[in-house]
Amino acid sequence: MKNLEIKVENVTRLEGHGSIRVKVKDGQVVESAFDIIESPRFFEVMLQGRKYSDSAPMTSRICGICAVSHTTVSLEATEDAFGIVPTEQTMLLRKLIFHGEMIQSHVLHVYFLVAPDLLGVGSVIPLASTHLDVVRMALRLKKLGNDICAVVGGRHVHPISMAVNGFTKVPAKAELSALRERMVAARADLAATVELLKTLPLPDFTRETEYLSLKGDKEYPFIEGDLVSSDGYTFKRQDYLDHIKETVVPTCTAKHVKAKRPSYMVGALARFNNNHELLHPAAKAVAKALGLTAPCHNPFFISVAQLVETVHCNEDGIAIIDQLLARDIKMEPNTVVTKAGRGVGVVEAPRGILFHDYTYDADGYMQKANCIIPTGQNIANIDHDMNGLIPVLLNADKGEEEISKTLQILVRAYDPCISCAVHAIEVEFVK
Amino acid sequence: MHNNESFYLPQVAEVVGIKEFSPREKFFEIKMPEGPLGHQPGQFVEVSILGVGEAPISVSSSPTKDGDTFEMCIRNTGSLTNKLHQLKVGDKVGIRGPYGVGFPVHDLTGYDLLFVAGGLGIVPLRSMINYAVDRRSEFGKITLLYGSRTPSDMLFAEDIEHWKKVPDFNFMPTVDVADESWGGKIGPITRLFDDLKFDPSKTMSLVVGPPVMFRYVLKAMLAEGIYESHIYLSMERRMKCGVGKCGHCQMDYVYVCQDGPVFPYTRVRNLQEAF
Amino acid sequence: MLLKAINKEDLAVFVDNLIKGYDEVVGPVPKEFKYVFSKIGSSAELALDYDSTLLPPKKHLLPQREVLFSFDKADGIEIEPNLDATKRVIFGIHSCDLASIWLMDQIMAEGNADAHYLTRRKNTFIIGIDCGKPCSENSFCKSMGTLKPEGGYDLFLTDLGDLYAVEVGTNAGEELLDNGSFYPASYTIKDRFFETWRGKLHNFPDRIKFDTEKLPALLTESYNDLLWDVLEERCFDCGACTTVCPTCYCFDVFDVANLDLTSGERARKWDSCQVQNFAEMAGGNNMRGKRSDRLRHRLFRKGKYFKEKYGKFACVGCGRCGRSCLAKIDVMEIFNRLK
Amino acid sequence: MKPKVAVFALTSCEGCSLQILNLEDHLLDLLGQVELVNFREAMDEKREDYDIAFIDGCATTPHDVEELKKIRAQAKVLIAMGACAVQGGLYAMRNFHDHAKTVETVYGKDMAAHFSHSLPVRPLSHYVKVDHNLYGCPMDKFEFVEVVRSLLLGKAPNIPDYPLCNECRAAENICVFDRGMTCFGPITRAGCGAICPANGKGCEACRGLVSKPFIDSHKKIMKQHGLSVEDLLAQFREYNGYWEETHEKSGN
Ligand SMILES: Cc1cc2nc3c(=O)[nH]c(=O)nc-3n(C[C@H](O)[C@H](O)[C@H](O)COP(=O)(O)OP(=O)(O)OC[C@H]3O[C@@H](n4cnc5c(N)ncnc54)[C@H](O)[C@@H]3O)c2cc1C
Ligand code: SF4
Ligand code: SF4
Ligand code: SF4
Repeated sequence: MKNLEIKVENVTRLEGHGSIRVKVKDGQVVESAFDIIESPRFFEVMLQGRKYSDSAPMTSRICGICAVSHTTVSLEATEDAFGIVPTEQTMLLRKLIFHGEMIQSHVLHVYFLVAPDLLGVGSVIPLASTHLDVVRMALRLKKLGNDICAVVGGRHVHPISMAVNGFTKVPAKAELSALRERMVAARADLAATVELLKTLPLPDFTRETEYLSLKGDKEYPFIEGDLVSSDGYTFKRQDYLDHIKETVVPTCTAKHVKAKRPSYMVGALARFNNNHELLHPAAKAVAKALGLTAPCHNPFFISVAQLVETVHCNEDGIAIIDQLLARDIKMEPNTVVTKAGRGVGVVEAPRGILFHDYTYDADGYMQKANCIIPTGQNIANIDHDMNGLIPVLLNADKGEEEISKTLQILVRAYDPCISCAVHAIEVEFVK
Repeated sequence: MHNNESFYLPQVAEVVGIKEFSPREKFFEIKMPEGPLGHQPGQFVEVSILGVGEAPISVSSSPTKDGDTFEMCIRNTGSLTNKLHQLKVGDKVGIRGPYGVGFPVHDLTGYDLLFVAGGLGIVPLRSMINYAVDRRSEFGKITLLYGSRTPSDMLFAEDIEHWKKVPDFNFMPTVDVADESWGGKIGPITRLFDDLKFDPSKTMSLVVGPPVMFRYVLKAMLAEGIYESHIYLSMERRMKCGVGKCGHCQMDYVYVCQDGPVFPYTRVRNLQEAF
Repeated sequence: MLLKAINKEDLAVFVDNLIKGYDEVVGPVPKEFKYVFSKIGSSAELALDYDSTLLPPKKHLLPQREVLFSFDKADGIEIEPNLDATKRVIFGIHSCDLASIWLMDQIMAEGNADAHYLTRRKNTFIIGIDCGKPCSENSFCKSMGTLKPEGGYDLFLTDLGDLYAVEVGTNAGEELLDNGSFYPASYTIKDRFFETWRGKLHNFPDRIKFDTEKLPALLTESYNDLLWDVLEERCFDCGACTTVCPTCYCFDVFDVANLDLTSGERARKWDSCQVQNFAEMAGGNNMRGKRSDRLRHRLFRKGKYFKEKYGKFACVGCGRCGRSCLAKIDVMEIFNRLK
Repeated sequence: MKPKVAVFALTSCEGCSLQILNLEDHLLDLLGQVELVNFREAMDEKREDYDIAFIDGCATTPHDVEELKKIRAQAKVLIAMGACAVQGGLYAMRNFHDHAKTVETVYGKDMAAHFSHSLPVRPLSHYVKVDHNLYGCPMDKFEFVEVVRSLLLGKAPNIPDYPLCNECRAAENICVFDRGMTCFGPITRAGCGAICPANGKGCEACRGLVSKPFIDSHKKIMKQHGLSVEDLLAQFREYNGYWEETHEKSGN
């Protein structure tokens, strides 16, 4: 097959609206792109002039799927601007709720969005009749993730009690103990998930790229630390603009992001590649059992890395609860003294690094805001992966339908969170 | 009641007959599981469809009626009444009651009866009209003033034909808006007073209608010389429990569900929330 | 009057024995800087020196939401009443709230007795405790005649420093005594008990500025007063006042079907005469369509209707409504304005 | 026959759609009663023969409006999910900024032309008839179940129309005014279980206002608690900018 044109509008089972465009002429890929066609939402403008206490609740509404990530990173940015260092209790609670979101998001992705692909069905719904136990298990795990968020933050979609310099409500010990019991029980479900994933065939395709993530010191990093690239360099959070660049592409309402190379990958696989040694032993064992070894260059293994992280988050969550139970959980004063200046927050959202960069005036009103979202960073990498994958598929004499399907599976593997990606503030336009 | 402890538990009754009076009003004949309902004219029941809800509905038949069923006429105004309209013969409904104070049949005995019905007000009045008709000898002459919006809104056509044949029963209808078929009076129900002859000392009046009607009808009746103490009304208020607990139907200090729905006029005339 | 005593250090054992011996013990516990009635797992959780609780103990007799019965239509019609016969002790109720429970008992037992309330009530043991001093600026229990409890409790504790004097109000109360080291009150204790109560009456100011026996008449006169229209300018129709009131009990009844659509439950939930559509009927008729009508209705229930029917006010002077109303509409203040 | 249900997302964070997936305990029962035929976030199938359409998000581009009208033409019942769909929500905030400048700030001068097709933010009811509203940001998932259940039974859903304070007091929360904070509870529609006050935060009126809110009295109270008119307006606009545009043309 020499000529081919593929256009998939509104790729399904994505969080948001995205489309695929591919053009092959005389056996050569002349165009391959993943576009985001969500209506732009102009968050950065809406934030202007708002009080610091609105930043987190507002940016949480960038995306309902990673609401905890946006909230956390927003708080970090504001605290950085005001020179606030949160207490140990606050950090523990933030890590715990973050694990909750990670579990809920990864489980949603692996079971609802990826598993149907691998089992050759169009959604999780038919699985309810063929694999009822699996669906029940998925719902149980997802609910656990949600409930962790609810206990710590009030609810998952748009957490309530997370505030600048602390929490407006702290969980009761009894609630944490009850969660702990469920997390211990979840080990069985997770083990069963590992067995399930072993049986599912993952496409075999590798393309080496740059992997960017937070850099762990003693812990597998989600909300702390500097940044690290698989290309061997590290940089401070505040200096991110020196290393990555946002660009605008006319067909796509999400901005694309680049570092040194034309594209890089963020997310579970990038984190795994860069920090796998810091994983909980149970998570390492899962990686081994599923044939995931660092460095892994197969983007279809993102789901495996997600499951590995889910196990890690569950185990580390249990450890955090034990730490919290061993101390007095009390309401701490969350005093805030505003000052003029810029602050940067960086966290690892389920889909990868998330930056919020704010400038406040002396009274704590927002002057300028910029948010860089994981999916924006991954788009270029998805394009390049498609570019690499299409010839492989063409060589294997795959038909148009199958190519289209495989490309969709590829896009879904990245779990692009499109709601997040469309937002954006001030842009540096690269010619 | 089976699970006698809680009065909230409905009995499961059966719909044994349905007539469609108009697109908005339907007539239902209901059979209780154990014998007759045992009500007084003017009382009401709480009708429910499990899962949908419950509503107070007047019992429209007289306890003197043959057989052990009772009758209701229901206007489709909302969720539950809409569902009730979809019922078929043989379907089940929940019934609690009868509740409330009905018409004081003993105090009415021996008097001429003047019924004044506005719109749906005919529904509760019918229980008393039929009672008086069935025990014709115990009452003096009977007059029914019945006002509806249009001729086709008139309910109980069969009954009306029957009542017209009852000795000493004077049926006087009026409508707000007439059509070609209409040969009778046009205008508000108070118009009918012009042709009315009665002896105030021997007449008991029973008035039921929408809230607006009460105001002007009562005024006109008193102007005609009807004794205050000889007027009875049946009132309708929002209700949830039907037995004086939930607080919804309380007008000033009076509970419509317990102290009414039928009230002597003298009891409510000074309640501002009554009119 | 049967008067017993218990040393303070023995009270914890008594409470813990109750926790062991009954299904549920409820008492005042701190919630940050306020207090709530809540099920306790140990006597240590109790805060017996509490001022007032956010909600009165009525929530344990008439819960915020209560299933009346559940049904299943899958196979014929099955209806299963929900009557809660938990053996429950409510510990530490102040005299105002005791008076409200007395009133609720009358209302729920009258006419068609409410089996759901009464089943719960019959299985509930009530241990009152004296409050010593006015619990807040807004309380006016003394004026409403509820400062000194007149029954309504099984046991009632009065703090005498090193010990509690314990009034035994019922046979059930007497049975409760087996759970702790109670001893007969000596003459000295009795003297101290009466002395304490005489002193207590002095601690409480008369916050209603006239003899409350006149209240029903004053309200009657005020029916068409401008006062109600003035309040209309502030009230939100929120019903916070009725929600926190120990003598308010109005409720809504509704059905909740399960997703199989054949089973479900009929439930009730607190409602409020202050919300706009409380009395609204099909067609939009509403006998209390105006805010001022609704406010007046509430105040008349509190100060007139019940007094005339049961001889007691349906306001026990606890002050909760005044504290909870953001528009600062305060029953005490309104009563005082009637004069 | 099971009614066919579709779930659509216009401009939104898709948190409301996610709330459906977050109904872990009810999801399988729900699927037993309805046939899901179109839900991009969860399935491949995209059928156009739905009876009931749930939509989250608001219409902010001509494309959104077109899509919305198409959905209305097909659906027998159309339900707005969440603050964006019901009352314009958070995004309506941008109506208070100059639009051309907004696009320029976000996408840069040179590229702005590609992205200038956005319309002022309007709730769904501005363009089409909406049969039921699911309030909140995000919507309350149990209210979603209530609406589905009521539709299946053919009755009106039980959704409160009284202020949040009622529910908040019943939940025994400490009133946030007693914490020295402020709250929109007195004018906001109840139904969320007063989840924000329960978590130590004032209500932000994400469920929109009751149908007859007493704004003046509330404004007075907010001012008494030290809130400036600007801050009050800013807070109000967080979810109710559209209400302000349509009700209080005069500003404060
Ligand atoms: C003593 C009494 C006797 C009645 N007798 C009859 C009768 O014989 N025939 C008849 O058709 N109707 C009668 N009604 C009115 C009937 O109860 C209401 O029309 C019915 O409750 C509406 O219920 P729904 O679920 O269909 O409407 P909903 O969907 O609940 O509500 C529709 C409208 O009705 C109002 N409403 C809700 N509950 C009541 C209520 N209990 N009373 C009045 N309005 C209410 C609502 O505010 C709303 O505006 C009587 C009412 C009372 C109090
Ligand atoms: S009086 Fe106060 S508490 Fe009661 S409804 Fe009015 S505003 Fe709410
Ligand atoms: S009306 Fe107010 S003061 Fe009186 S009992 Fe009720 S809440 Fe307490
Ligand atoms: S916290 Fe808000 S909702 Fe709750 S009572 Fe106070 S003002 Fe009302």
